[in-house]
Amino acid sequence: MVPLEWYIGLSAVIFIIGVAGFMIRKNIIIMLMSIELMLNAVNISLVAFSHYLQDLRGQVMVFFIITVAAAEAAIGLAILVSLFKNKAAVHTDEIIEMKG
Amino acid sequence: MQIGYPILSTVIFLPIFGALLILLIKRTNEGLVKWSALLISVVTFILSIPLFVSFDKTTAAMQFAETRDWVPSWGIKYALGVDGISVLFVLLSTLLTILCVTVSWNSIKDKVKEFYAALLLIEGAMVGVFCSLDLFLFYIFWEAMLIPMYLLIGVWGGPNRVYAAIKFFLYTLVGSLLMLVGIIVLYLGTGMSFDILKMMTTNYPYDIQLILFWAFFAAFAVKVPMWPMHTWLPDAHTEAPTAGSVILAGILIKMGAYGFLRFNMPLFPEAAKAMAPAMMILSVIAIIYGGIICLGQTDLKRLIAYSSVSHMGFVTLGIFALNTQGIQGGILQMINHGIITGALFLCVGMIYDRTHTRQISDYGGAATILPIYAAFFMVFTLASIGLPGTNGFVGEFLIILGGFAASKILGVLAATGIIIGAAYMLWLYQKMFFMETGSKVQGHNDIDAREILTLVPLIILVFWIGIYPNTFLSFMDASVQNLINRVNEAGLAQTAQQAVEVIK
Amino acid sequence: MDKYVLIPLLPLTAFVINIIFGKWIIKEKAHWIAILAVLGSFAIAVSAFLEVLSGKVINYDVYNWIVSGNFKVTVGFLIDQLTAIMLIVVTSVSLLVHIYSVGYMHGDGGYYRFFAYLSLFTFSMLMLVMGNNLLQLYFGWEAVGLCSYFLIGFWYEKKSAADAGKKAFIVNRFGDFGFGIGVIMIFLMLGSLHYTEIFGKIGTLQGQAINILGYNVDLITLIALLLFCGAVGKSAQIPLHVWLPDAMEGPTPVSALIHAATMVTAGVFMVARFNPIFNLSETAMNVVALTGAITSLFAATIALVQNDIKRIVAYSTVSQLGYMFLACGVGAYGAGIFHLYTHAYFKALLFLGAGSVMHAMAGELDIQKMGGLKKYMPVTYWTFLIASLSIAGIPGLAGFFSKDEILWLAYNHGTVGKIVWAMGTAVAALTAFYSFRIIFLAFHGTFRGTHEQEHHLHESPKAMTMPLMILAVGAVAAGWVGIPAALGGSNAIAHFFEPVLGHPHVTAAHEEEYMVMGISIAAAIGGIFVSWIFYSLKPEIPKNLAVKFKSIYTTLWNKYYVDELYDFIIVRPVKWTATNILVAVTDGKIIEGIVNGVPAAIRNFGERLRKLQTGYLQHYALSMALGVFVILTLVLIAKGR
Amino acid sequence: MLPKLFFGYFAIVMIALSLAVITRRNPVHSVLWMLVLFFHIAGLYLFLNAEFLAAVQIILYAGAILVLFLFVIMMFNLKEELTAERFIGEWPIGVALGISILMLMFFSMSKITTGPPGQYTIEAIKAETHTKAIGKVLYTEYLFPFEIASLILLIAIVGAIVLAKKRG
Repeated sequence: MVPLEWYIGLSAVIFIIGVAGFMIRKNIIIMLMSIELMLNAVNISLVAFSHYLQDLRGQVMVFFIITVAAAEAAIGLAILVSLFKNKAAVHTDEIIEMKG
Repeated sequence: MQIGYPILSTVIFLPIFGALLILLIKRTNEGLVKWSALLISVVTFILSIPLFVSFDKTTAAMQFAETRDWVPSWGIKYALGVDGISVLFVLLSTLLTILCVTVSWNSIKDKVKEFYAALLLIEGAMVGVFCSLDLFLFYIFWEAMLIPMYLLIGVWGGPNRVYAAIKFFLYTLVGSLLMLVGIIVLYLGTGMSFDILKMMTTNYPYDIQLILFWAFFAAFAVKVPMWPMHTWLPDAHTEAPTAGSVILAGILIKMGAYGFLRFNMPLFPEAAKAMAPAMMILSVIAIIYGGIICLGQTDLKRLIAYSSVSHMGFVTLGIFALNTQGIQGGILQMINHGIITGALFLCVGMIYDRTHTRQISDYGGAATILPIYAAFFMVFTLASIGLPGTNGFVGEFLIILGGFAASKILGVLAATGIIIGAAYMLWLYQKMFFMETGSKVQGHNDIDAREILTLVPLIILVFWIGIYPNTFLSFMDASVQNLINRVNEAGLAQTAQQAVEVIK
Repeated sequence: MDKYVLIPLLPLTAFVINIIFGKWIIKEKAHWIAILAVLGSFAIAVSAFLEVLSGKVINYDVYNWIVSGNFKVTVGFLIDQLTAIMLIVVTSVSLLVHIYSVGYMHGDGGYYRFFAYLSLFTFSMLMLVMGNNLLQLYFGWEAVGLCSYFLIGFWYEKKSAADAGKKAFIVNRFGDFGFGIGVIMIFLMLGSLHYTEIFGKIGTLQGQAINILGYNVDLITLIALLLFCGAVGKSAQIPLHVWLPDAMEGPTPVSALIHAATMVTAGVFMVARFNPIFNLSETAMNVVALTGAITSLFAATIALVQNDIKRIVAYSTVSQLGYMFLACGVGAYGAGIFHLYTHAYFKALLFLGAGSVMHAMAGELDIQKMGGLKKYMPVTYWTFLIASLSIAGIPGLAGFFSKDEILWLAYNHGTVGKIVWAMGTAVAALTAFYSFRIIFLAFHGTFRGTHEQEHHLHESPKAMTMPLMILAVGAVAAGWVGIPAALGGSNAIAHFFEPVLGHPHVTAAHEEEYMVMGISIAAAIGGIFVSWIFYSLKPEIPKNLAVKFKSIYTTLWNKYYVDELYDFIIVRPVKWTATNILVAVTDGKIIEGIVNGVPAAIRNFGERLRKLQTGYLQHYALSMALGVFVILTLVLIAKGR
Repeated sequence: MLPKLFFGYFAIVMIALSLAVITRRNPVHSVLWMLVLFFHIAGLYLFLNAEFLAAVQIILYAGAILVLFLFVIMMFNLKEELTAERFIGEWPIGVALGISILMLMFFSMSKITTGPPGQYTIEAIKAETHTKAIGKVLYTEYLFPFEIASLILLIAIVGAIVLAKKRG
């Protein structure tokens, strides 16, 4: 039997890769993908917990997360499209209107 | 004394709802906006008259009281009521609002409906401040008043309005925040209650009293404004539109002094007693400083603003003299100052509408061109310098009497303020109305019927209070006596309580 | 409601009617309302006087004016012997001045306004003298000051007039400052402001002292001197005399009524009214006597060299007021009021005569440019001459009796009395000199003005000469009620005043009184004689003297530089402080500096903080991650323990 | 031993794939690597007896979301992307922070204590079939959140249309 910690460790590593990807990439598409990565990492740990605790609630959570992820991807990409239309930019260093 | 409607709530919320109603009127229909603002303010005034007529002058208790639970879990109540100290201010507020509406009739041309809505909102909040018997409610009204006032200065003001508005806002906000801290401390100290009446009978330990006294002082002293927190006033007055100046001078700055009477003294009597000499010294500085600085002014509104500093110095001097004449004189002088300075600002607004200049040096010889206006201005000038027979005299005399009884030196120094007052007001009058006619004054019409009607009520009050002040003084008798007893006996009660505890 | 209330109320009504309707409806008929009102007041005043004469004293309250705690003041009237005589003086002079003004002010743009102010003044003055308490006195006191302000500045387009009005008001405020504090002290010490109660209780303060800045000051002396401060201001005594000569900017009838006959005498009236207080303080009495004597001499010397006819008369007023204070200071209140009463007539006459001259000269005031007016305006000349003789103290005329009474009583009042008597006698000589200087320069000799002026010369209309003649009768006969016993009279007026003002009992022999009388008569005649030599016989003498004693002459000509001194030590420093210290430094730099400094520091910090806001998405993400890291670390540390 | 080996394979591949996703210059490559990653995750779900979720993972993520990503990428100018700088200037800080947080996570992992096991044992699920079991929970206990989730999707649809629509 694989210990629970292994799953969580895997999940943590992928999560951090997602975080790092979000932080260091300039391309907004990749950043959105990094978010998906993070969500999936969380999903993995939730499913693992669900399995080990013999409780389906974790999986229900995953179900919701997938829903939200889908919605998020849709909206995020829609924003990206309209951003691209307006500014022809997909790199974060080109979008610095919030500079103080 | 049964009145069929909750009079205080009506007087507070009628203008507020009226303001919302005005916002719904179509922007282009300015006539309707003005007339409905006038109607609302007049109706409010008429509804507030029962306060004057059926007020029971024999008791110091809160009258026309209304109490409802509001947020019971936090001990917040919706409690209103007036006593002899506050009732006159309610009436003054409702009266001055009408005059503000009429004086702005032609001078406000931009964002008309927002202007009148703001004016009515201020009225509601002002009355609310004077009526609240729940500290939480009080604070809400206190702050609520700030926003429309800020807008009044910042939107309809003169060229430097934004600076003035922000200065006004920051000053008062800083003071208010300190008071908020004080309110929270009081709330905890009174057993989770915001009930002002309950606080008035609670004795707090002296150290706490002292801290709270200063916390509340910060809020009120800025409003008054006491020296040296006065520098926002000239800017705010100078930049505000006429109605804004009138409200500011007439009511808003009275709230500071009212706060002293309603909170600082009955809630922290021992601290008030201990701090009274310091307060009186600050007051006398304000009187003299505010007076002398007037002589160096070149701007009409600024001069009157600084004269307010001087006059409010008299008010606080009287209040902190802690004797009957002083406090009654102080309250009366607040009313007087509201009338006189309010009227002076109305007058200034009227001539500004014609000449569009506030520089004193641009004027001269206006008495020839605008004789009726000059006559009105003269009466208010005389009232301002405290000529017997006008209201200014009664207030100032009682204050100096009270101040002199409390401290001879300070009384004498305060009396010099009367000389200075005569000097700067007559200097102003001469520059504006006498001598050769200035080019900017030439060719203007004298004030019309609307403007005369705006000033007449104030003229009547000037002489009414001057000749028969007892109408107004009798309102305060019981409440002031009660207040003085509270201040004087608080120390005794505390010692007695400690003695009892020791025996236990 | 009874008739006494009407005495002040009638003029007040006239004022209200004229000021409200005068501009549109009444216009040129304004004088009717005003004159009728004053006439009514005069009639009632006479009837009140007769009642007082029969021994009745009227004292009652009308209503409660101010009630605050234990402080209670009413509006009420007290008519005793002192008030009664004042009522007669005020209403009669006022009536005559009203009538005179119909002619004098004819055609002026502010005709209705002028009569409205006159009515208001009459009302205020009556309130002042009739009040039965100090605060009402104070009310009248300030109100007459206000009317004086209005009337001095009546021709407000003229800068000098507007300045003079303002100066009068503010200088008076200095006196009122002391007076007001005196009122407050009296209330605090005695618990009341009503005359009867004050005089009843004042004895209890005797011997009490009050500590002021470490000095023990006798309480009664302090109160008396504070009250006297007010009198000094109102009656233009040194050092607050500066406003009265300037007040001549007003129309001449005003100068006659306010600045000669009535308002300026309010100070004397007040000191006399409070004689029970003054009597208790030797120091205060001496101060009053010496102030009066010094002012009297001081003003008389200035009057010697002035050329403006109204200013000479004004300085003569200051001088005569000094006389009245001199009398009060030596305890001769009755004599002081007697002089007040006679002075009202002959001084009003002098002013109205001067007005008549001005009327003829089209506003010219310089006596050096007049001359020989006698033949053009005989009524004016003769009445003016009578007034001058009266003021100089020629026996038989009003001025003689009152002046003589004062000098005689002063002479009998110890050392201080002797000093002030000597000064008073000197003043008598000077008075005669400068009064006749006007006569000789203006009415005798040849005309020195321009041709147009000479062409314009005419006697004044009836409305103006009538009052002159009536006043001339007063200037002659008013004194006959006070003929001293030494001259076979009964000195009726002194006895009339005795219940209120007391009467110093002089035991000296009649011979001594003849001597004093003789000296003052000699002084007066000597003054007239010298004046005749100087200005009629050998006009080159005064010019030579002016050159020879140039420094003295210029000092006198510039009125001892008092105005300049005040300007230098009070007006300028205050204005300088206002603009250069308070506006520029304290408010502008220090307070504003602190006030603006704090927000500026915050803004500065904010400016720097803003740099953190790069707008770069990843920077926010990085800081978020940093935050997560920090919080997690903290949580783990907290849990680990 | 076999499950551990199996897990080891998955773990190594998944980490490698994740790194590939965030480091590839060409977004299309990233998407493709991600696709492979998602298949692996689905596999891991199967391994954990979550057949339904595995199916959803493939259908939804691989089938829908990633396709959406691809579509969007197609709209952009890839040539420019290929020459542009991939990482921000401060990337070492990001990496360092990530590693730090990871260390913290590992450090705190030793403190995990699991609660009491629930009623859904593997046998129970197998007896009822996984889809049915999860459906039961979803439509009873989580009915309300489920409805909300559907609402969120609705809003997402509307939002996406509004945002992406050409302004006009």
